[in-house]
Amino acid sequence: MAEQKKTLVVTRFDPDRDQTPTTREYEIPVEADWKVLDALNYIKAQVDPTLSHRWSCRMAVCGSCGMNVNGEPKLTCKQPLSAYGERVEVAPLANFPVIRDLVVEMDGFMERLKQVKPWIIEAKEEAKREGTNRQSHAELMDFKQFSMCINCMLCYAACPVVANEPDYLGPAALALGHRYNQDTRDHGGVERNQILRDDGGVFSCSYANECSEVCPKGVDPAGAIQQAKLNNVLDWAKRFVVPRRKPRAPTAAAQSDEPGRG
Amino acid sequence: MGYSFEACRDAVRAGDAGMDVQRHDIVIVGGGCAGLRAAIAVLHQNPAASVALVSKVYPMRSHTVSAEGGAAAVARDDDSIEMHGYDTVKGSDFLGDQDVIQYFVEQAPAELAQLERWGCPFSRNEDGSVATRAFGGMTTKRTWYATDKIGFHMLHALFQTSMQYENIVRLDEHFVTKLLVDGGRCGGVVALDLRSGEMKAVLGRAVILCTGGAGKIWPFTTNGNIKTGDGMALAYREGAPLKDMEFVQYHPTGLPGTGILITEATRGEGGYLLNTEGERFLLTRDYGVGAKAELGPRDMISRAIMLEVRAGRGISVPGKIGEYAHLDLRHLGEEIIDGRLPFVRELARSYAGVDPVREPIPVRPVLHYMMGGVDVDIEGRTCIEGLYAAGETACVSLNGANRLGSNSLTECLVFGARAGVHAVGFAREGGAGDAAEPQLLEQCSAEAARIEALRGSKRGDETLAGLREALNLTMEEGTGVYREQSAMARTVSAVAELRKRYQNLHLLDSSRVFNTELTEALELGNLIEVAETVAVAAKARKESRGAHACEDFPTRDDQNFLHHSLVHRTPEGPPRFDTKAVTLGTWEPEERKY
Amino acid sequence: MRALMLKLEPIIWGLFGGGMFVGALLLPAFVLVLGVLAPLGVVTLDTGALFALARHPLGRLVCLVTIALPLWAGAHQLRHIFLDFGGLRYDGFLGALLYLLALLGSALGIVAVWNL
Amino acid sequence: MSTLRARLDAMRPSQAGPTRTADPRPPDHFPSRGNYRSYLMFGLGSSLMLLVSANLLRVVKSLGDGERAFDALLESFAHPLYLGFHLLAFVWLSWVALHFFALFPKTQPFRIGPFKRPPDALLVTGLRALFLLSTLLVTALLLGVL
Ligand SMILES: Cc1cc2nc3c(=O)[nH]c(=O)nc-3n(C[C@H](O)[C@H](O)[C@H](O)COP(=O)(O)OP(=O)(O)OC[C@H]3O[C@@H](n4cnc5c(N)ncnc54)[C@H](O)[C@@H]3O)c2cc1C
Ligand code: SF4
Ligand code: F3S
Ligand code: FES
Repeated sequence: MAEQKKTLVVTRFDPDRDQTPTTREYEIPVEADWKVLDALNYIKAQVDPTLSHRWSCRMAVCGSCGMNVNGEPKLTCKQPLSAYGERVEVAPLANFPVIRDLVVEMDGFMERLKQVKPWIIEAKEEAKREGTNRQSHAELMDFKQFSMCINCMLCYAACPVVANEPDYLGPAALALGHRYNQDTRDHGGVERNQILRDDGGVFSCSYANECSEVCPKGVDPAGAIQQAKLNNVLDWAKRFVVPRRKPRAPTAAAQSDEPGRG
Repeated sequence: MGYSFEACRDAVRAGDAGMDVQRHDIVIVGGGCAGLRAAIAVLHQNPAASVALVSKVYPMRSHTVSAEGGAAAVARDDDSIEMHGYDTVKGSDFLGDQDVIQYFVEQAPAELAQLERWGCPFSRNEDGSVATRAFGGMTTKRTWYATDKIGFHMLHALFQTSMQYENIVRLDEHFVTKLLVDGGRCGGVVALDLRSGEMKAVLGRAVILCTGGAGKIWPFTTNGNIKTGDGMALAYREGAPLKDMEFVQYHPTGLPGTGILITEATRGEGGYLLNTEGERFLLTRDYGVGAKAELGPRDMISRAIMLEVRAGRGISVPGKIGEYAHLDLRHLGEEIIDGRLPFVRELARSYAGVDPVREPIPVRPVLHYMMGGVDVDIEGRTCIEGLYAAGETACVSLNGANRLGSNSLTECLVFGARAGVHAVGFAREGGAGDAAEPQLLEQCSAEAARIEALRGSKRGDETLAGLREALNLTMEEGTGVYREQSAMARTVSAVAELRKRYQNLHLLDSSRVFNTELTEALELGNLIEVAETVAVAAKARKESRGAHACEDFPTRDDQNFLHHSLVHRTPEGPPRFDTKAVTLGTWEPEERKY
Repeated sequence: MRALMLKLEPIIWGLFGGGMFVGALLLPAFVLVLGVLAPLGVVTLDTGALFALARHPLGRLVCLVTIALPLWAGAHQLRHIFLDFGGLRYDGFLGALLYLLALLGSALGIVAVWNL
Repeated sequence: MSTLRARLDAMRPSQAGPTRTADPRPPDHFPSRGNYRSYLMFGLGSSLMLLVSANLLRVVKSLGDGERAFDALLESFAHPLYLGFHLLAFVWLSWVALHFFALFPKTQPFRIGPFKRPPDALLVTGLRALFLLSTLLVTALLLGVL
């Protein structure tokens, strides 16, 4: 096999030394079936051990290895190196502050996740139950897709609203909120919808759809957010028309036993 | 300086150490399935407790995320607690402790039901109940699944559930480098904050280690980059013995090159293993699995594949070293594959360039799981007071010599919870008094100095990559699917040699912030430490049992070896080997035939 | 101002969604006939017939909907474009302005339809 | 890389971390990359509705004001600038419509009661056919053919 070479243009940044990020070029031999991550790991092991990047599972499920490759957010352990030509630019995810090299600050993301209350909120009388719930396959399918998010944050790096609205909860967090609202086992719809339609919530999304384009797991956060908008409109309308009735989400999922508020 | 039981999580500057000191009731190291379950259990037991959850990666990155097949617990009418118990005992080749197994199978259904109520999106039967699938070594369908991403869904369900507890204080991306033990009493940990490069003392009245396995000891593994046996090494260094370390599980079906796992559920759903002649060798030849064929236990199937390869019936894959078997799913059809094994299809396509709907997947045995670990009792207690362990990092002796697939996630839940409950009880009673804080802080300063000295240190000319490769090679040679006394002896001395070479590391990165060269160096140190115990224990077991297949002693020897092995660290010199009795009970050892 | 807009988001978004749908289905045809074909003289419009058509209750409704809803859609989209280019600081002002325009347009639409 | 700037506080945590960070970049190649381009075209195109509908308002109003007013208005539409604008609006809005219908299906719930959402491709084709039909219908109605 003829040995192939590629040049990786990698962003480097050490806050103790550099004012702003710079790039460094590495020309390395590559193998035909390498992913972008393999090249980075080769550099780290053989060329420059001072390079820092996050990775673990190398099977596209832990979500650590997201980076901007040639300007597009990619899961580097899944993205084949052969998709690119001689020069491959690897930069930290856009829209995030950078801690070092390819490592971004993700605490902001973690806070956003928590804000949508991503846990089952049980109806009060159920709190001490045992055994399992019943849930039909169809009911499972109402939210399954939205539960596939690996928190890789590629969608945040792609979304123009994230770049411009610092309070925006962002695609993955909003899709996660919608996921719980759609789950028949959850009874926190009213509570959660108030968060979802608040400042930085679903209505900040302008449906750029780029989140869904880059999502490596087919979560389709853009779809989730628009559906959540619709839920909120119907929720709101119903309460407006019949103020005293219990609000019901349109897909029979997000219901609550609490009387409508707001 | 004592501290109250009430949540006390202010960070205080400890005078001399110049180090951040945090005080909690319980310190949990590891945010995988076991760690998260333990954290929630602590707070269910005592909502006022303060828990520090220290993890070197954000919890949802833990390697639990990669588990595919499912988690076992009795669910069907045609099943029973006894049957699950017997399967597990037999799977363990009678090296599992039967009191532990009894407790485990009894608790399993409630633990998984709990997880269902926490929102884990399990796959469903027609009637809306949780669906179960067949798994290797299990008599009936008792593996609860969520298509083929159970670990991912469990981990995210647990993590998201844990977010509602304000008393869980997460220290994400904090690498624990040392346990603080004084006078046989564990009082916390020291952690390297990856972000700032600074050391923090995290004190607690009890510490629970949930740091996962050590697959990275071997070159070809299903394990992720973070599985470096840190917890085992931490406990081992403080004097806790490691138990049954020779038993490492090879999973029969890993992808060429990467070792990425193709779940056993492929066989549970009806997939075949074929040799180069297209023959279902598990059925046609005698490999001890009987009519179970592809649903036999992992140790036997891995050996069968190796024997097929040896007999010249292996399949070679262009550009990949070694020979393989074929995993054939074509007869299942696209609907079943997409409906129940979508991730397998995604993985095979992305990482092997094969679409299982149309072609068989080349697979070979790959290192997967450590049956051994920190020796703990049924409460998760180690021999160090206040130190607990649970999950893959612990060895509660559920799995004995061979783990049944889908038992380990449930193990993380059952024993993670039990350790949590016991630890918080222990902390409330104050145990045998708290460890003396000044002594602990002194240890912190010493540890900080050690880390500081290691960062970017240029002591010799050994590189990380070089040492790692040498370790991988010798461990593969000595502790593969089949083992030989002479090779094991070579490995024992090679690892001891590596321990010395490790002192001559040449590191290049002296920076403070997110220095991954430093963490890799620390991890390599842990890997070597743990690898040595594996080699020593393997060499000492002169029989074949479960996953330990010794060619010089091809049969099981209950007379001399129906015992656990313990490896103790000695300050200088080679590890000290010891044994411990197996707890029998209902089931007497018998020949293991399927 | 922004706080008020936030409270009203569900209505605004509902109007926007409706506007996009109506606008997409009906506006191109109107533009084509009234704005291109007729002025070019490709076709000649029968004003009387048009008047009758518009006066029909259904015609009035269609007229109103086609005027009012797309106004909201347009206003909303324009607001988001401003946001995408860093207009967050002016969002309260610009958003209010745009929606007021849409409101005004809708009111005038009602008047116009009434006067048919 | 993009020439625009992301807000410096984009995705910042509520409390600053212990070390200095480099500022966030906006999405690379915004807005020149393909998908962003169509997103912007879509946004700008639908913003046009503001003007087009305002014009329609004038038309309806003039109808109410009588035949003369209407004819005068139509006459003013013959101005090249007006013509150009309307031509552009027609093309642009038609594209917006087609794009909108492609984006529409996934905004709907997967299921309403027992009814599943039809496959996206079917919905898109259906909606686009509807668009064609309604355009033809409205044109025919306006021309008095029906
Ligand atoms: C590919 C694969 C598939 C599997 N499939 C199945 C299956 O289908 N069914 C089944 O039952 N089992 C399965 N297993 C086994 C099972 O997944 C593991 O045994 C289990 O997930 C271990 O969980 P854990 O909580 O013990 O550790 P992990 O999930 O590995 O978590 C370890 C945690 O410890 C932290 N940590 C480690 N070291 C340090 C340190 N020094 N400082 C701070 N934190 C640290 C890590 O950050 C991490 O959070 C599979 C395993 C693999 C690898
Ligand atoms: S929604 Fe998709 S892109 Fe966004 S974090 Fe989740 S998996 Fe990643
Ligand atoms: S890219 Fe952003 S604007 Fe909405 S559709 Fe996706 S979140
Ligand atoms: S390394 Fe886990 S997703 Fe890429």
